[in-house]
Amino acid sequence: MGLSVQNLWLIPLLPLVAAAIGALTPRTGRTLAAGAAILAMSFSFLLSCGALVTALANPATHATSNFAWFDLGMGALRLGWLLDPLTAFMCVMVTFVGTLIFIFSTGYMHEDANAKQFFCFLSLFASAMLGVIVANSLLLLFVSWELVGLASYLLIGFWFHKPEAAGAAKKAFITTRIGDLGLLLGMLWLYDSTGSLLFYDGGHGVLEAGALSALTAHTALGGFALSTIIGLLIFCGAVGKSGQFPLHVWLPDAMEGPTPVSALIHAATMVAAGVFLIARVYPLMSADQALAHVPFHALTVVAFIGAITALMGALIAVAQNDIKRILAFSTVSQLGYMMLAIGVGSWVAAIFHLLTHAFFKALLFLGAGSVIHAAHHEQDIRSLGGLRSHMKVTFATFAIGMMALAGVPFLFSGFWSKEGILHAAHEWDVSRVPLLFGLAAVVLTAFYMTRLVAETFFGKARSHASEHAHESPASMTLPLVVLAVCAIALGFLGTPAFPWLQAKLLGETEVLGHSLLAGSGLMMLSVVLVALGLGTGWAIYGRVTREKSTSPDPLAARFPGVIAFLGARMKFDELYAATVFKLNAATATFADVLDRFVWDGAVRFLARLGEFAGVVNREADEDGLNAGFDAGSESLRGTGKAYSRAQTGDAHGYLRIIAIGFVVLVLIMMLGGNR
Amino acid sequence: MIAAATTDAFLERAPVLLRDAVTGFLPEPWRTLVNALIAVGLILGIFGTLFAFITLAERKILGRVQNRPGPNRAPIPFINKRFFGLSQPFADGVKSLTKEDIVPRDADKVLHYLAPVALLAFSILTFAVIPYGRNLVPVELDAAVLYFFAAGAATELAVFMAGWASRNKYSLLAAMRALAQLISYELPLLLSWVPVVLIAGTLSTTAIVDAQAGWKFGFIPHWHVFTPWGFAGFVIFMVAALAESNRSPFDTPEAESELIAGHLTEYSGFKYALFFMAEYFGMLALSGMAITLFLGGWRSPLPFLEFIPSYLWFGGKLLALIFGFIWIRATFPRLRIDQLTRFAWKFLVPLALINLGNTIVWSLMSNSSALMQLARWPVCAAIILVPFVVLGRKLSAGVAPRIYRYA
Amino acid sequence: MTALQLCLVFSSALFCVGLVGALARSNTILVLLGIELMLNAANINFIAFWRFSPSPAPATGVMFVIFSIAVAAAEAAVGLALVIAVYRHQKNIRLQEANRLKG
Amino acid sequence: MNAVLIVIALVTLGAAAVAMTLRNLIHSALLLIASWAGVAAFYLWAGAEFVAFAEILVYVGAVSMVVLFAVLLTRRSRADLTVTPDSAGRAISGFIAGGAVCGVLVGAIVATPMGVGSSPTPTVTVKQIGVQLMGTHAASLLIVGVLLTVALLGAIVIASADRTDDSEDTP
Repeated sequence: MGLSVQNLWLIPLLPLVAAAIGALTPRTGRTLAAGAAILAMSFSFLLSCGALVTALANPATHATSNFAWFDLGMGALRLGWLLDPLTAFMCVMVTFVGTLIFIFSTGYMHEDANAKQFFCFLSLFASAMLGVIVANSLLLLFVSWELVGLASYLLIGFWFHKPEAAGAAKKAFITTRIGDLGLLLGMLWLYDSTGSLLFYDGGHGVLEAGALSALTAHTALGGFALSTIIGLLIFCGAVGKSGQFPLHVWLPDAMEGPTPVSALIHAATMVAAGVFLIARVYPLMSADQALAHVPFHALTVVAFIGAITALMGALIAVAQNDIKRILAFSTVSQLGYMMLAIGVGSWVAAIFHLLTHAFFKALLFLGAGSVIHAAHHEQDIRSLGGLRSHMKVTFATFAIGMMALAGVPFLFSGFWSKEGILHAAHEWDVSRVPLLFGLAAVVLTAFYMTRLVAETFFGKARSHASEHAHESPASMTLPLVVLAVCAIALGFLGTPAFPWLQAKLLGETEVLGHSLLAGSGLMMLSVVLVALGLGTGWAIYGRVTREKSTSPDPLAARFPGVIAFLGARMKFDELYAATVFKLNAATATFADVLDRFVWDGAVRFLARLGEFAGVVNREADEDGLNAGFDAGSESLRGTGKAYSRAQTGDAHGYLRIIAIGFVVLVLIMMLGGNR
Repeated sequence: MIAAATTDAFLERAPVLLRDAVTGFLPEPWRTLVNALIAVGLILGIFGTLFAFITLAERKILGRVQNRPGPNRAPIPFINKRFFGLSQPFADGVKSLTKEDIVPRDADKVLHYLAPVALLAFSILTFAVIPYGRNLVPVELDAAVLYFFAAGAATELAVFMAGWASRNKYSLLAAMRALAQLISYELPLLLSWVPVVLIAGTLSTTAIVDAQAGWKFGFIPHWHVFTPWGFAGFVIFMVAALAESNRSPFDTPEAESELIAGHLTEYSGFKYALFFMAEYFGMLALSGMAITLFLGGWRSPLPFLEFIPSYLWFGGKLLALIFGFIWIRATFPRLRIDQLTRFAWKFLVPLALINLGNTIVWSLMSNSSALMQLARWPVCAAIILVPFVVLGRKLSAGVAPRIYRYA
Repeated sequence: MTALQLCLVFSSALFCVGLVGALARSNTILVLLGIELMLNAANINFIAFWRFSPSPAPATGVMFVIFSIAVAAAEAAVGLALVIAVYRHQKNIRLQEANRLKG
Repeated sequence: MNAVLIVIALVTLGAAAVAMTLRNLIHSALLLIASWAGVAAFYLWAGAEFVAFAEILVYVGAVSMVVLFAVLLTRRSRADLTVTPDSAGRAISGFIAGGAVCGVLVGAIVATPMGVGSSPTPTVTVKQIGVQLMGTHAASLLIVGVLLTVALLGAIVIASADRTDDSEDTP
């Protein structure tokens, strides 16, 4: 009961049909829209399982089904589907998590008047993401990619009557667009140099040996191989979509959307797209590894960006009070891990972490949604508390998710996938920095997750809403339970003892009987670090729980010396902001110094950007990095103003410019001969 | 024109034989030229004469309807007998030729002069593709129907030119009205004949006439008018044709009680006569096209009447339609301009569109069993009748019956 | 000069007449008409290439022109409706004054 | 053969050029109709009979009506006819731009070798056009139909005066 690659298009098509049905039903037909969406996702899930069966039967091959889309002058523009274990695993994950989130949404969005539209958008979102996954062409991938962006815009701004939601939607859309520009440029350059955009095409695809050797043979600006530049341009798109430093700013704001949307964005669809993209084009990204003469390799940039993101996200998460915002920054951090893993050469570890993370992050977000739903849209953890007794199922599942995210050893999937990444970083011989950053982030992750759980579920209720919270309906708790089971079980797909998933992804036969504790030194270190984070968190927040929602934070109260540069104790928001900013500025300075001595100009430039952001943040009040990007936006706006001066509204002028431009172009053509 | 088939009766072949006798001795390129010139001359002569006597007939019939004699005084010169005023048109002609040609001082003189000429020229152009009898079509065109309406479309311009060039408020109002009316009725006019083209599968007028040959059961001719969609199309066509030729009850552009004489206000003498002539030519051409499209062209209605030459059948049908035009003019009151446009957009256009769909249903059902062949009659009749009733009700909704208090 | 070149020169000249009209006149209706002229010039090119192509059997040029005429009709209708709307708004139809989206 | 073409071209171009320079909008519109008729004549010359009639029907029959109507509806006063100071500059720049385009185009055409000397006039019957429209180009036909419908509805919406809005707009 496999699904052959020729029929792979059915998987994204079904949610698209559901979206169409949703779009065509009247406003009152929410049951129909929701039913169609869930049904379509379930069927897609079944089909994906079929695809997985097919892919696993022959894991080493990249089965493709290509066709000509339309004829251009010099040849046909071809699109196609691609079925390999990567595609299949991603499909299964997206459809499974998506189905559960859809089911959860029926409960969460029960009272919303626009629920029908919501399901329509959700289906579109899922469909676009599946399109990204099954595409065998960078062009098709890009189209789906942009559809993902559109759907995320619609969903983040779903409550568009709130100005923050509308603003967040715009921010997400515009920020990711900056990265997409890079992706588009990379795509065009790739097409120009190879004449194809198909990934695998029987030896002619861009990810196959012929095209790659051609790409590495050519050098472009500054002695870089062509593949490095194109790879980095494509990476720009992933940076935007996956919320990597420095384009991560949209991700926390995207919390303004309904919680199932956050779950979908953070777990299954949007941010995973970036990691998936880099994993997909990994042969291209790694093509320059063999070249010794280039200043630096594409993957090195990826590794450093990932490491910076991982640490930065974790640091910021420590200082947040909004339950969804903490989870959002943890997503940023985890995505950094994934990028780090790819950068250090282990894309399978990244995908493993992507899969496990999808489950436990969906679990956490849906759990948060359940809490928010029960607490009448109270999202501030300082005002929650004591929910453990009111919401037993939610608490239990949330705790599982938290432990998975924190990497509690052995039983939880997050531990194994994170371990894989750290091992890969350990074996990387270019630099130690990613490993150190990763280890630091381990501590911080455990710490802030402990804090989150302790503040939310322990202690006593600190507001009316949390006092009278009730367990959510079955349509919401059931997905939580399923996800919790997965969050535990999934880890055993890829333990060092039985790296089944890794083997399948790489197309090798799986090997049993590795030592479970291979590389135990590093593992022990990370266990210790996790314990340290958990212990610190519990010591600060769990042992003595908060009395009132307004009472001071114990971290700042107990360890003024440790965090000396926090300065005088002010209001907590500013305190957190100052923490984040100072650490961040230090990071930036550190990176700057490092880069000045170790690396070349381009990386130095990136680091300067970070420093610049840090310096600008010094003056900013609330949210560490945002101000830097406000400045960036200001300069963008300035450019826009300059452009808008050309937009006189004078139709004659436009027409005249078109005419003159035409003349100039024709003259260039005529005088320049044929090319 | 094609050479006459020898199997036809002599009278049927007479016109072509006569022409061939006249031009037969000429070399080939010359012969076609002379043939064309003869056709033009014949059309101008026959329809000119027809025009003259139709004006007389119109006045006579109007008189009859209104219980008065009509013009009956003009005598035939030299013999001084009246013959019911049969020479009235020639007297009118002489009168209009000798009247003063007045051009307003501020008028746009070129356009003022050009308008009647253009109108007449375009009206005459439309005569080129109508089959007047068996093998009697002046120009055999592949897209003849399209040509007919393309040439006819230009006549609207002439009316506008006349109204605008006169620099007279009434004339300008008339020009605007003419534009609005012509645009409105162009659509149902065009839509009404599309079913015919659909069924006949051609745009050529001769082929359309050929498609209507033969009789069902030996006595019902295969004319398009004898089908539900054809009848509806014919009625819509004739209503729109009335409006397109600015005939009462759609003669708002020259409504004398409102606009003096509309776009004709500032015209006198021979230019006025040209307008008059063009109007009748337009009417004749549209009637000819109606006959071609719906009434079987020059074909006889019954098999045993075929001995009468085809061109006489055509002429007879033409006169019958013209009589219908005159009758309507005599009996219907003029519409107000808003009623007129509303009638076009809210009644005729939807009905014509429905009729188009109706035709598709008809042709889909024609390829099936005998039962379907029979069933399509009531089905298609219902498809067109129900909207007719519903749209008619909607159109007249809110219009209270008029109470004549002082009559 | 071959007949095809003549046709093309004809169409370019017509195009430029339309262009100059659209550029030089301030009346929006005339600008629209200039654009219609340019469209017609393009249609002339289609017909010319169809007429002089070695294998004109598929009548693609004719098809193009038919569709182009249909689109031109739509364009004229919408364009003139816009002109009337602009006129209603600012009481004249000088194109250079219609340079704001809001008003 | 070429002589006919040259005559058609000269008439069309002349009519169009004069139309674009006239002050009187009605005269311009009427001359443009002559120009469109010239284009139709060109189609006839090239053997595209159907297109020629369609051009006449659409442009002379419909577009010109709408144009004239628009001219009449927007006729305000002689103020529209006055020459504003920027008119001359715009006209000059327009002529320069248009002339440059014309020069470039004609230069390109003359410089390009075109092998086709003279080929027999291709014929296309209405039936062929119908078959193509309903077969190969059926989708395009449908789309154009939808486009026309939407455009006309849009035109009605744009041009129809919304009386209620005026009262609401005023604060």
